[in-house]
Amino acid sequence: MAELPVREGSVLARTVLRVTGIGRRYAGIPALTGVTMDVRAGEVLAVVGENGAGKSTLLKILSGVIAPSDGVIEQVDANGTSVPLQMENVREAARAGIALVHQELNLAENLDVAGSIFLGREPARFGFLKRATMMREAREWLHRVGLNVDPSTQCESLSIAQRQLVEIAKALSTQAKILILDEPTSSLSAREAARLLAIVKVLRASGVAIVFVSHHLDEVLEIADRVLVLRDGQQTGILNRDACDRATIERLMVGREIAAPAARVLPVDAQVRLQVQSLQTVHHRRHRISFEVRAGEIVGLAGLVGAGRTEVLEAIAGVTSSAGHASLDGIALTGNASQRVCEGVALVPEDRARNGLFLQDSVSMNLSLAWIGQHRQRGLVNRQGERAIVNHMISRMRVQPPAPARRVQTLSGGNQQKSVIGRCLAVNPKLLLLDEPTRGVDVGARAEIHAEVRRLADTGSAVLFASSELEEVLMLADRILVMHEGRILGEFAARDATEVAIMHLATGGTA
Amino acid sequence: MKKSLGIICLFVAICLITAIYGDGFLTGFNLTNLTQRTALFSILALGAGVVIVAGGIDLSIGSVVCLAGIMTPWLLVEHGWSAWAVIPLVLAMSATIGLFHGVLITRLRLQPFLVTLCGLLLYRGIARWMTGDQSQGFQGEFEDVRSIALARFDVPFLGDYRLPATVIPLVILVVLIGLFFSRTVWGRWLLATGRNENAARYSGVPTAWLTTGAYVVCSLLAGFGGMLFIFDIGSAQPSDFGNFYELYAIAAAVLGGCSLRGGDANVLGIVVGAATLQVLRTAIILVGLGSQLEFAVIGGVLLIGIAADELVRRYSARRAEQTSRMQH
Amino acid sequence: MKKSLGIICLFVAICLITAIYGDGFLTGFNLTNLTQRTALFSILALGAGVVIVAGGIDLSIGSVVCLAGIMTPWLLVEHGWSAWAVIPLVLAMSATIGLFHGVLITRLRLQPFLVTLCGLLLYRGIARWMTGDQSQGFQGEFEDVRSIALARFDVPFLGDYRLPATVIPLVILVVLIGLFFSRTVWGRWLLATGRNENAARYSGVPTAWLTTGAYVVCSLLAGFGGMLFIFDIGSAQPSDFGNFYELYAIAAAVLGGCSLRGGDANVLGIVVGAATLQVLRTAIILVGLGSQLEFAVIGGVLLIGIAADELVRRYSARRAEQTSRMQH
Amino acid sequence: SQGDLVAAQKARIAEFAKHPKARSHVAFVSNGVADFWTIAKAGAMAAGRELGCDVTVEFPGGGLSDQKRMLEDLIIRGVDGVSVSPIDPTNQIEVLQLVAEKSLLITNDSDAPTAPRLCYIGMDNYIAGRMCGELARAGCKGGEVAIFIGRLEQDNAKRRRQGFIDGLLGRSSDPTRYDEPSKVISESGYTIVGTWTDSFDRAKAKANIEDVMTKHPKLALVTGLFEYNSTLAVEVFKQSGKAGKILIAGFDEGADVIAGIRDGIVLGTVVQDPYGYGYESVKMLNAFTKGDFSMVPANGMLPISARVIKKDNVDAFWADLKAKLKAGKEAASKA
Ligand SMILES: Nc1ncnc2c1ncn2[C@@H]1O[C@H](COP(=O)(O)OP(=O)(O)OP(=O)(O)O)[C@@H](O)[C@H]1O
Ligand SMILES: Nc1ncnc2c1ncn2[C@@H]1O[C@H](COP(=O)(O)OP(=O)(O)OP(=O)(O)O)[C@@H](O)[C@H]1O
Ligand SMILES: [Mg+2]
Ligand SMILES: [Mg+2]
Repeated sequence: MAELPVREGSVLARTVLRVTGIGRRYAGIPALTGVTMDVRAGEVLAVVGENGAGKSTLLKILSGVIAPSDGVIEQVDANGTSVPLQMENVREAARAGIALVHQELNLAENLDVAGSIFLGREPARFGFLKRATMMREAREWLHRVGLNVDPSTQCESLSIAQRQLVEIAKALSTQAKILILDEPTSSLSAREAARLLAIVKVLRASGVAIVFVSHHLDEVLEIADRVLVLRDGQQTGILNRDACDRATIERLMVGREIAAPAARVLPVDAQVRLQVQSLQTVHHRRHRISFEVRAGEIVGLAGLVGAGRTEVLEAIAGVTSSAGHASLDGIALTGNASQRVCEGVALVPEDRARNGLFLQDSVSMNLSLAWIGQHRQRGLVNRQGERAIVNHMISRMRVQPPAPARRVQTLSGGNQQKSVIGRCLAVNPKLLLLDEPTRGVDVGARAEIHAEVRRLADTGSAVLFASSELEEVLMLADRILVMHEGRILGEFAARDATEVAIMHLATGGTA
Repeated sequence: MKKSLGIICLFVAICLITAIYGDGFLTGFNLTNLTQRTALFSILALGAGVVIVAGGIDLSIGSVVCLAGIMTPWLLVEHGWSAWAVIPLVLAMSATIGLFHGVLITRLRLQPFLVTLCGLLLYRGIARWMTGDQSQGFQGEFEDVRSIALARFDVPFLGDYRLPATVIPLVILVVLIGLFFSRTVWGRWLLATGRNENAARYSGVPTAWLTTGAYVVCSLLAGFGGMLFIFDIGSAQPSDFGNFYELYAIAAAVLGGCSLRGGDANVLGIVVGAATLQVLRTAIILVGLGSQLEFAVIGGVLLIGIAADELVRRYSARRAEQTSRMQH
Repeated sequence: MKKSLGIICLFVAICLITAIYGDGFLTGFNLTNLTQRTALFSILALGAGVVIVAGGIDLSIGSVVCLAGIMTPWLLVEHGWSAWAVIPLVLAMSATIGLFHGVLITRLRLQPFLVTLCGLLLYRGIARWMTGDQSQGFQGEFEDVRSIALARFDVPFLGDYRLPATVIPLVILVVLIGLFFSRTVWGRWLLATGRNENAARYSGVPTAWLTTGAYVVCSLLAGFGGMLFIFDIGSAQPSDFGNFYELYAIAAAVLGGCSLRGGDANVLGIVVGAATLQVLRTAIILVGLGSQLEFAVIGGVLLIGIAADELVRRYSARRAEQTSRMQH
Repeated sequence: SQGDLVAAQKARIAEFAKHPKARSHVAFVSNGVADFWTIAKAGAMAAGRELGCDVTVEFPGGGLSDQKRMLEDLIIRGVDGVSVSPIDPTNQIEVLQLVAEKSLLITNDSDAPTAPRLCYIGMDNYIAGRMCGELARAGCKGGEVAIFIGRLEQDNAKRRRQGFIDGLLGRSSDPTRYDEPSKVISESGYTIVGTWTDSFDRAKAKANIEDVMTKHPKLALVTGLFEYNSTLAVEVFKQSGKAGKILIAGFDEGADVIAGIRDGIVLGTVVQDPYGYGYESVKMLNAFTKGDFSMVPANGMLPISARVIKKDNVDAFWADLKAKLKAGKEAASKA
């Protein structure tokens, strides 16, 4: 069946890559088994599955980052003849016209944006860089992905979302025949994400084969021509576009229904827990921010990339310097991050690889780091308690696989995120700050994380979170603050908020 | 334990070879000497290890050994101070040096390599200037104070092996540092800081304090070690006392399994690493190779040792992979 | 340029102070000597810089200087070989040493610190063993070969300042390495590799080759430098020739703005860094401070210099922030 | 105590008289690594070959602690006698006592009068320094003088420097006198502008000479009290066109210094007899193991005096040294 060209829109969808029985084991334990599929030109193949289902593993194999333990990958040319690919490394894959955008960011931060885009493929004559050409072309690609920075900016000074866009520009600029995107939208806000989807559509129309991973089923439903569903490393089905609907995909993915969140009832006049007055952050000194969060309240910060939400959260947590005044339960928050943690503040950082995780250490160490400080007994670690809380958090957060001794590096992206959130929830903070809490987390797990956050709020803690997904903001927040270029432009109660109204403010419109 | 298997094998192999091809390796006198030297260098290496765990490096160890070691007889003999004043003073000075490094590194965010390299030059320079380049020694006196390093205890059933007194502080330190890393919150946090300072800071670990503390401990142990060294040797020249000791200390720590990327602690491994270096140096004389070859042999054996360790590790990983694949 | 402003200021300040308080700083003779020494140490520091940019470290520089430097007269004088054979051979040997380091580091994935520390011991050991600890020199012969390092050129309008020949290879190296990092694709790749090896590898950069290349260049320059040193000095003793030169080289590179994190290249800064160290050493004699103070003064001045640099940088960052705020 | 240890060693030698050792094993330990010591090694090896005994020679490269370690390890190897050049005699009593306890101890090059050593083989560095100073005084009638020396910590270096100063200034002979290295001494027409050390870094030693020439453009004479200091002075003066203009009073027998004497740019040099130190040490220790104590003079010092080499005796000296070195090397390679 795969031999037959499939008509799809105006382009002939021809198979370019055939994958048969691909599997991968880590230290003997299978992460992926028996995936058989084909990748077709002019088609978007979405890969979906829960956290740890094996999506990234599959994509890394396709792009030569890791080698498969079993199976074959064949490249199929225009005549239908197939050549087995020996993809030992990335360069082989690049030669075969395959480009990958990694789930985790991978930029050499000392290079400028143009240098990062063209790293490994710089326009050159006799080894000498053609700088002007590079800048010009880089500017074009940046324009295409909608990133409005100068190509000579150092990557160091870009925000996460901007870096993600640079990575996307980099992949696009290879003009690959097969473009593989691992959760490209997870750190983008709605506007950039929409722009990316538009680009993907254009590429598809021009005959590029695209493999796309996302936990946002709306996106998947919007652009996918076919959907490959993985569960526990096994392929549970390939759905054609017409057979795709949310319920089917979710059933194949999870094997159970996802519970809808119960409605929350807020106490009417709870006391103010977090009070922020005239906060000035380093990169937005012009504006002063004031707001408050009450006990049991969940407040969401909405805004576009670079609106300054991360800075506000980090300033409250004390990890970056700021001017102004913040107090918790009437006691001023001064001092550095560690003092604030003692006073009951916890932060889930935006950049988990850099600021959240100890990648070479165990899940247990990552989960218990803050807890052991809070429950120390004359300076000693309460080791029994530690074991108990780790097991408790693993099951509460549904970290997969539930092995406390596993190195966090070997967990899938979503499970890494759960470990960071677990660490903060374990200490029952009085004020929980979350920055993009469910980045890279699957639908089911997201609901569970939301439930956990709500449970914390129900015990009287204050929660302040930032998210670039309006959907999440609307789902989780009791009250929404909209930020634009370092200012709070408006405020909504959750029940009054609409996506349109929020977007209007977030883009600088007036209330 | 598993992490230090490689270095333990290397250690045992060197001991065996020396015992077979050399003279008198297994005599009580030699084993006593080796114990003493291992204890002295281990104390430095433990300090180096603590800083390495914290993700830093301390190149000033040798110079702190020199300054502390030179100051002790200088104050006792030249200036006639009492030992009760000198020992606390020298230790306090060493700790202050560490504090100074720590503050420059954590507050001013200077590079540890550069700060401690300046320290390497500075403290030796101070020692040379203070003493006018004169060697300092106890001139046969202060037997009581020197017995801190020179006392030997008889051990039943071990023939003429006599346990050097320096083993006492070593054992105390190994136990304390071992417990620190495995049982205390700050030990855990120091490990975390070494692994990913940002992540540690974001989760509320007082990274600046801990890192500073690590430098204080390192310099303190270097100063303490320097004092024991001079008690042991009796005199020293400011221009070469302790030269390259930082490299021996760091090498012992790294051999013992502390990666320079930070976050790996292996206290027993450090001691075995220090012992390996000392046995190697002795082996060269006992086997009769000639002192010219000392450097070449130590360098060569270490290189072969670490390369073999890595190859064995890979091979066994591959074996494990294969057997588990067959089971599936 | 902006990055090296701090070190340039430090350099100018030291020169000024020495010119004011010392004797004869501005004589042609002194400036000629300083140029020569700066050129010699800069060549080592450039090599150290390349490895540091690649995110590594090379502690064996001093020992390679020793081995290459000792081998040259040993082969020429003791064994009577021709200079046409000796020079290529010694350079080839140095490059091979670098290749060896590179392969161990990239293929076996051993830690650079450990590998080159073993190298530090090994190559000096080989030099000592080869020569039986006998110092090697040209015994007044080979004037023609030695003129590679000893020739001086008259410069119009500069009085009795005479340009040392070693400036020629230095300038060539600075231009080549400068162009390499700023203009060539491989230079960029090396920069990327140094900062984030994974990112570079995922982009298809042959990181293993580049890193190996960096170690080859470093050892090659160390060997070349060693040869120039011995041409300049005339004789050397294997047990101490080149001791601690790796620290001087690394310090010059780091002072010049190459962070040990890797990925920062600043070729001119390296040369200024090396010059600063040399002027400092001379300043001690010209100002008449006495050799004992050398270490203390160099260490102290460097420490103050880097701390001041950091403080000024912070202060100006804050100023820039404030002015930009006012404009808004 | 001291006397007991000496007596005990003598008793052991008396014991050897009854049961002479068939093939003895003796050790020679230097105070550092230098050409001086390789010549001594040649002497020790040559003696070992002649007398049919095993000789181990060790050069401690890392100062006092290294020397201590090597002595301890040699004891473990069970050597019959040790000749050592103690780096810091006043402070090394314990380890020297240990050697005396377990083996037979003599000293060479620098003495340890308070240690239980049976004999000292060598010369007085103060006297050798004086010889060098007098050589300079004879060749240079006043002006600025600079002293270069590897390091000043060790006892023999201090004595040599003091001897040079006293000899140059024509002072009375008093080995206990001490002039601070940092002080400028102006006396009887000479100005000693300073003493510079280099910790054995030759590039630094060369830079020292150059920088002192910059600071003191009117230098009349320099002395290099360690071998390479003199060699480098020759080197630097040739390179900067000062050869013959600034005079050199040399120490030890560097090849360039010898050539400099022939060319007349070096006044002369004071040479010790390291070969003799090595040779006589081994010979004496070997005699001990046969129960023969007769080589030791009554005052416990076997003098091996220094000599001044000038233009008239330089060629004979050089030829003799070459021959000795060759013989020593052959002995070492056959051992
Ligand atoms: N280096 C490794 N060593 C051991 N196990 C690994 C390693 N890398 C991945 N795994 C395991 O492989 C499985 C699949 O991981 P993968 O990253 O492919 O998941 P994913 O579908 O991309 O999940 P997510 O949505 O969270 O990104 C996981 O169980 C993970 O723990
Ligand atoms: N280190 C930095 N250097 C320079 N500018 C910075 C730096 N960090 C942040 N900024 C700028 O500050 C602004 C606010 O950034 P912040 O990360 O707080 O925004 P955000 O609303 O959280 O958006 P994002 O979704 O990108 O995280 C952005 O314009 C960003 O470019
Ligand atoms: Mg993934
Ligand atoms: Mg953000």
